[in-house]
Formats: sequence, C-alpha cells, structure tokens
Amino acid sequence: MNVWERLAAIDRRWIYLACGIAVLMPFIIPVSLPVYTTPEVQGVYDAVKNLPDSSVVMLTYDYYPSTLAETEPMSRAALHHLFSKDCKIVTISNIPLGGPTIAERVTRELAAQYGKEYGTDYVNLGYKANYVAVMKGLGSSIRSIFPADNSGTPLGQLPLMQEVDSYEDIDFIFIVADNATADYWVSIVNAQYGVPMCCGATAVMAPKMYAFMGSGQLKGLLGGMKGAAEYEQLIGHKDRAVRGMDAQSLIHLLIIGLVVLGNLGYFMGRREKGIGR
Amino acid sequence: MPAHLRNTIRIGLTALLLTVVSVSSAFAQAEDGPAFLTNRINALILVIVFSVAVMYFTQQARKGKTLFLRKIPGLDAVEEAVGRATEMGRPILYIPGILDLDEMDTIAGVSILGRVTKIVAEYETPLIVPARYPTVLAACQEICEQAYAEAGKPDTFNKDSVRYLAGEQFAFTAAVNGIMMRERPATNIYLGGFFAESLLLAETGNAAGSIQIAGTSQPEQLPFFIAACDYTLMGEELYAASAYLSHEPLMTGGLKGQDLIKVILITVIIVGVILSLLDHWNVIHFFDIYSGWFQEA
Amino acid sequence: MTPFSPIELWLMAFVTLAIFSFLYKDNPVYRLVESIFAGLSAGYYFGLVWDTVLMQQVVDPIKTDSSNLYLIIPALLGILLFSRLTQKWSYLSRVPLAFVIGSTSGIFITSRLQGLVLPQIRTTFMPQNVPGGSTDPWMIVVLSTIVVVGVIATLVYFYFSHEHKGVIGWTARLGIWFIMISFGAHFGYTVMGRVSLLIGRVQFLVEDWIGSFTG
Amino acid sequence: MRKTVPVVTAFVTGVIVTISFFFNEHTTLIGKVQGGILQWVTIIFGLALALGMVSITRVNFNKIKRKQEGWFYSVLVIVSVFVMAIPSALPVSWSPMFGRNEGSLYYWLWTRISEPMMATMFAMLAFYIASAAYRAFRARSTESTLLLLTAVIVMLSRIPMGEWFLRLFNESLPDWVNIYIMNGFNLSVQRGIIVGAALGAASMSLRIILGIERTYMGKG
Repeated sequence: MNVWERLAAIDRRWIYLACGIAVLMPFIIPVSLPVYTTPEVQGVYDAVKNLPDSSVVMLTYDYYPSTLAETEPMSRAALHHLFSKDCKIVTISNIPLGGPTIAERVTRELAAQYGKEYGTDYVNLGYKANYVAVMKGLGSSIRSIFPADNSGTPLGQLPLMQEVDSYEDIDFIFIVADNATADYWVSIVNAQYGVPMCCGATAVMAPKMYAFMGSGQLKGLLGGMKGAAEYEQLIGHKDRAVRGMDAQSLIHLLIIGLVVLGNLGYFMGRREKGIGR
Repeated sequence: MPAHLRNTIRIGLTALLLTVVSVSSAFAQAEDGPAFLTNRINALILVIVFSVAVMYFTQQARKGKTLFLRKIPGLDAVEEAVGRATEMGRPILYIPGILDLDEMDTIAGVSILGRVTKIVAEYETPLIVPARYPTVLAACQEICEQAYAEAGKPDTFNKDSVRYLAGEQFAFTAAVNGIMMRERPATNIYLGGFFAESLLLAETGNAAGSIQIAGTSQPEQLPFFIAACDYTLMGEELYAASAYLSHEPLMTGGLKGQDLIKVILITVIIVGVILSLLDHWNVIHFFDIYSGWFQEA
Repeated sequence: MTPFSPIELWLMAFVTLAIFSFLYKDNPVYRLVESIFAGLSAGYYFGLVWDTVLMQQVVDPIKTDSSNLYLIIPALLGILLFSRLTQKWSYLSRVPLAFVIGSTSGIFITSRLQGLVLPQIRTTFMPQNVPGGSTDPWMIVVLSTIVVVGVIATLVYFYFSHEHKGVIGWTARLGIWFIMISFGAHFGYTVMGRVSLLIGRVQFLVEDWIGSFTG
Repeated sequence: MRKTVPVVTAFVTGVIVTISFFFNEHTTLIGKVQGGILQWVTIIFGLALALGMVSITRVNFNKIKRKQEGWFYSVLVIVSVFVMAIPSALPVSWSPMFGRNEGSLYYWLWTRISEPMMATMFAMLAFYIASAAYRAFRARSTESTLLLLTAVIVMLSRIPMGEWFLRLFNESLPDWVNIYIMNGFNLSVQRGIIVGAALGAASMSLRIILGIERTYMGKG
C-alpha cells in the first residue's frame, strides 16, 4: 500500500474529527474579519427601508427547527428593522413541524423589546395545511383560511386583522424560508397579486432565488448565514450570524483543502497504477 | 365500456362543464367590478397553446404512434444494478422521495418503482421500499403487488418489503440510514423528491459500499447526488425516465408536448434578442411592444 | 442569557450529543433518541391537527355560527382519508385525495405558466441589469450573452425529442458545462448552509451549555 | 364507480380553480367557489396530517405484539406519541400543562427535546459534506472539473478570509464572481431548470385534471 492508497482508504471518522476541530477553534481564538455587503442584501435593506412607516408586512416563518442557525438570525434582523419602522406585522408559517412555535417564540421576544402589543401591532396566524392552497386562498380571504390565530383567538377579535383580509391589504412580504415555499410565494402571490417581496433563504435555496432576483420578482435576497450577517451589519444589530462567520472561514478552508487532497490522491493513485496519461 | 366511448364522454363532459362554468361565472357577479381579467390574456393564450400541445401528443401516443424519446444514460444502470444485487444476494433499496403523493416527483418515482419492481421480481431479488407517507405507502404497495403479478410471481411478493417509516424528514432519514447499515443493500435507488437528506442518504450508502442511482427534480440537491452517486438523473430527466421506461403513451405524450413548448420558448427568446438589438441600433422599434406581451399589464 | 434551566441544558446537550454519536456508528443510544424523536414528531402533528384544524377550522366556526355547518363535509372527507389504513376500504380515500390533488393541479397549471414561465422568459431576452447598478455597456453585453446562451443551452439539454447530435448535440454539451458551473456554485453555497447548522449547534454546546458551568 | 367518482372530483375542482384564475376572485361567483374549495383543501389535507400518528402507532404496536427485534424501541415510540399528543388535546382551562401554548408540556417537549434533535440531525450534514468533498468529489471529467473549480471559487468568495484572499489578485474579483458566476452562469441554468420544471409540473397537472394520470389513486 503506497501513501496515496492509504490516504484514499482513510476512515471517514478522521475527517469528521478534523471538521469538528475546525469548527471549535474560532470559538477559542476569535478573529473578526469584516463582511462585505453584496447588492442582493443591499436590495433587501433598501426595500424595507423605503417602505412607508406603519406599513402592513407579512413575515413568513417557513422553516423547520433544523435550519434555525441560518434562518432565525434573518427573522430577528427583519423584526428589528420592521419594528423600528413601526410596521404592522402578520406572521404566518407554512411548515407544520415547529414553524408556528418558532413564530410565537421569536416574534414575541422581539416585540417585547420594542414594546409592541399583540393584536394591534402584530399577529401570528400560525399554520394551515397545504401551502399551495393556503397561499392562493389568502388572496380571496385570510379569514376563510385562518378563522383564528395560532392560539385560537378569532381574527375578528384582533384589531389589526379587521383592516387586513387579503393581499390587497398587505404592502410587503418578507419571506424567510428553508424550502420550496419561497418559489410558490413568487409564482403565486407575487405573479398574481403583485405584492412586492424579498426573501431570506438558506444557502441551499439561494442559488435558485437568483433567477427570481434577475426577473425582478424578488426585491432582495439574503443567502444563508453570510446574507444574514450582512443584513445584521447593515441594520446595526450584529448577532449570532456575524459571530458565526469566523468559524465559516476555517471550515471552508478545510473543505477546500480536502477537495484538493482527495483529488491529488485520486490522480497520483491513477498515475502509479498506470491508468490515464 | 369501450375506450372511444369513454373518451367521447370525457370530452363531452369537459366541454359541457367548461361552458356552464364560464358562462355562469361571467354572468353571476356577486359584486360590482370587472369579471374577466383582461391583463391575463397572455397567460390564457399560453395555457391554451400548452394544453393543446400536450393533449395533441398524448392523443397521438394513445393511438399507438411511436414517438421518439432520446435515451436517458443513467437508466441502463438500473437493470445492471439489479443484476449485481442478485449476484451478491443482497437487497435493493428504493426510495420514492420524501414528498407526499400529490407531488409530481413522487408520482414519477412511484411509477418508475413499478418498472424496477418487475425486474426485481424476475430476478427474485429482495426489495426494500421505505415510504414516508401513508399515502405513498399504499401506492407503493399496490404498484409492487401489481408488478410481481405481472412478472408472474405474485407469491414471492413480501408485503413487509414496503415499509412505513416515521413521518418527520430526519427521523425518516435516520431510519433509512439504519436500514442501510443493518441490511446492507447492494443497490440504492433514490428517485423522487429529495431535500437535505440527499447527502446523508448518499454518503451512508457510499459507506455501506452500495451502487447508487439517484434522480430528483430538486436542483439544489443534484450536486450531491452527482458527487456521491454512480448515476444521476437531473431534473426533468426523472420524468423522462419514467416515460422512457414505461413506454407509457401518456407520459411520452406529455414530454413531447413540453418539448414543443420549449422550442417555441427558445424561438421567443431569440426573436426577443434580435428585436432588442434592432431597437438598440435604431432599425425598428418593436421591442417594447414585444416584451409587453409577456408581462401582466 | 439563555432561557433554559441547567437541567434543561443538560437534557438538550445530551440529545445533541446522542445524535452526533451516529457519526461514529449506529448505536443503542442513538436508536433510543431516534425512537423518542419519531414519537414526539407524530405527537406534534396530532396536537397541531387537533387544535388548528379540527378545533379552529371546523368545531369553533360551527359553534359560533350554525350556518357554518357545511364544514362537516370537508371534515368527513378528511376522515375518509383514514380509510387508506385499511385494506378493504382504502378506495374511499380516493375522493378526498382527488379533491386535494385536483384543486392543487388547478393552481399549478396557471401559476407555473404565468408566474414562472412568462416572467423568466421575458427577462431572459431583456438586457440584464448588472447587480450593483453598474452601467458599463460591456458588462451588460457580456452578462446578457451569458444569460441568453445559458438559458437556451439548458433548455436544449432537457429536450428529449432528438438525440444529442449535430447542432443540438453541441448546444446540449454547452448546456451541461453551464449546468456543472451552476451546480458548482450550488455546492459552494450549500457547504455554507450545512456548516452554518453545525456552527449553530456548536454555539449552543460551547456558549450555552459549557458556558453555563462558568456562570 | 370507485374510479369515476374520484376522476370527476379531480376534474371539477381542477377546472374551477383553473378557470377562476382568469376572473376576479372577489366579484365573481367562480372566484367565491374557488375560495371555498381552497378552504376545504386546507381542512382535508390538515386532517390527513394525523394519518402519520395512527400509522406509526399501529406499526409499532404490531412490532411489540410480535416481540420483533428492537420492540423496546417501539414501546418508546408509542409512549412518546401519547405523552406529546394527549395533553395537547386537553383544554388549557384545566391546567397550563395542557394545550399548545408556552408553558404546556407540548411546548416544553418540543423546544427542549425535538428542536435540538432536529437541528443536530441537520448539523451532521456538515460532516458528510466534508467527507464527500474528500472521497467522492473527483475531477473525473471536464464536467466534474468545472463543477469542482466553480465550487472552490464560490466558496472562497463567500467567506471573509477567502474574500480577502481573492481581493489580493484583483480588488473587484469577489464582485465579478457574484456578477458573472452567480447572476450569469448560475442564474441562466436555474432559469432553464425552473422553466423546464414548470412545464413538466403544468403538464402533469393537466393530465391529472383530465383524468389521464391516475397514479395518485394507486392501481386496481
């Protein structure tokens, strides 16, 4: 067994260990490098900034607890930005597993910081099944799909919801999603009802969203933790996303190194076996 | 009931309902205001052209006309992989995605399962099909049973080979990973809607030394399938594979219809670019009107 | 800082590490938490359905206004879906299934064509806006060319009515190169996505859990 | 009968929803009917979410009954299902432990056990990606070389350290990566895929409405 074959046969658990160390290191020795702002994130910031004060904004919690690390900073930053402009916020979740619970927890915490009141300044609609039907149905009437909010209070008893009953009453939609729902917000709600929107997407979803940026259907895009960090920086509330960027640097370099090493081994192994050139 | 009669009834019913609904909706105004949205005429035209194209080719295919479809490279791999599993005496794992039965990916995955099961039944290779939704479970069970019957081996079908696993995405993945490590399938086939679990599945399969064939229409997962699997069906190739394998006239017809629309769309783009350049060079100014057709007024 | 009590933090750290133990190998502790997780997930769905669907969408509206009695019909249709679980009566579930699938298909046809195809095609033949607002004509020309060629080549790659030969062959070849570049970008982004989630857990373990030892 | 009724149901609902797209949904009858249909869909589909619970209980109950390998885990599954489900269905007025709000057992179990578990499941993917990068991600052909090179460049442009490194070569290099790779190559391919997939989905939907595609019903 030569060195390349031995390298190729390395147990994957050693790689896992290297990965674990790379992610832990920056917590012990932090190096704070600046994050540059990309035009896509600037687009989100400008779109929200240019909303008239007290606009009604729908904020979606279309994510599972599994992607909290990427999406929760986006929701928090959005809430900071929107509450500081006195916007009225209607939150909704198209994710059954955990979505409504996260919406309650995060929105209430931030609302308390800004002294906002449930029912007049913000409402959590919660979850209803089949997001395609929900998104389309909200165009007819929010109340026919959501007779009550997440905790069961009839919408008629909430002052904010007396003025809001379809997309016509909503000025802007801020999507935060970790799955295909963003696609449907664009293709159903933006295309048919013309509500302007921007999107905070996990890094996995972000490349697809560039097509919607290009077509002008999205006003801005937050792509993953980097996007969240840029947004946190723009609104001046540096938080977990900005702090996470250090660890990103190191582990990315590790992965790039692994790609190079793996391929080196692959080519050297082939050459020694006399395959290829 | 003979097929043509059924068709006639269906078409007649369609026409009747279309008329009744459109007429009634046009006149039955619940409130004042415009009824028909004229700004959506471009969409209406597209829907009509699209429907006619799809229906025309479907009709052609049904009449028994052979419509050409190009070969999908990764598909031959399926039979090869089943053969290998048989030689090794190890099972085949087939996952029709993690979406529910109302999603197109699952439908394609389930329909390819029918063809794969037939090969599996002929070779008498053990099969494992984990389903994430009860609806998918039921559909897979029925399709497998049918395939075993078609292969002439209805008795060899083991009902437990189609299994219901926990409903949550990662609970499901973990359970499938457990199966991979415990039962060591020789071949893993992932055809359907896959999300974050794609890499978890493909990596664990790699560790277990299985041959892997994957396909999904979710572009965000394809890089991993390409990286970790032996063969990958990208995007629409999944649907095309389903049509190609089953030689099903309906699927083939649908694909041919879509292909026609693609040709039209490519033409639209090229004409648009030319008009845009002519506009820029001050030859003719038709571009704004042209591009306006594709926009909701 | 954290809203959790020490016992809760220990519990959360335990389940976190128990799941991570799968990285080493499948083990009884992992299977234990996996089973609990599967059970809790199913239970979560039940609570959600009971409260937000059955109570909020059916029972409460009927209680407050008897003209809503028609809501019994969709509820019964929904219950019919449970016939899936039986052998003999499973065909009954087809009607509610057809209702759901039929109407979502109706949304699909129009929204896919009007909401995706039309705007995406239109903005392909329009001159592209350079992100960041640059008006350098060369940048616009280069970017617009890339977009037009890329869209056409990708569409041709997914064209199934012709073998990949001749003009179609090399356009499809170009298409696969474009696709691979895009997938490379996708891979790069996704690495960041997954790493973020690991960082999130490490933030919990280091800052919240271990951090609580030192006060 | 077993097939005709569902086919007609899918047809009628599908046609109404499709046609109503072209009409004002607030002022026309068809718009109102469509609104009603969508409301029903959310209810029917919502109830279906509970199917999983019935199913999982039954499967695990059978395992226990047959004393299959690992039946102990099945006991745990069933216990967890009921510990989570039953208190959530009891009225909050009886005890703050019931219901779904903050302070309930349901909320506690979810945020303290399920959330960290689910988040960790996803976090494992970082390790798997690292492993795939080393073991599976090979420059086997022109195509995979392109994929590989782009991945490395994009990864560098997305991290502060890499951005700093790229700026050593040219001050605008990270911007060019964003403009040409993300908004050029990537955008065009995503667009092609989106359009293609949209046509596929629309064609499948059309066939479902017209009763040609019946896979969703199962065979027989």
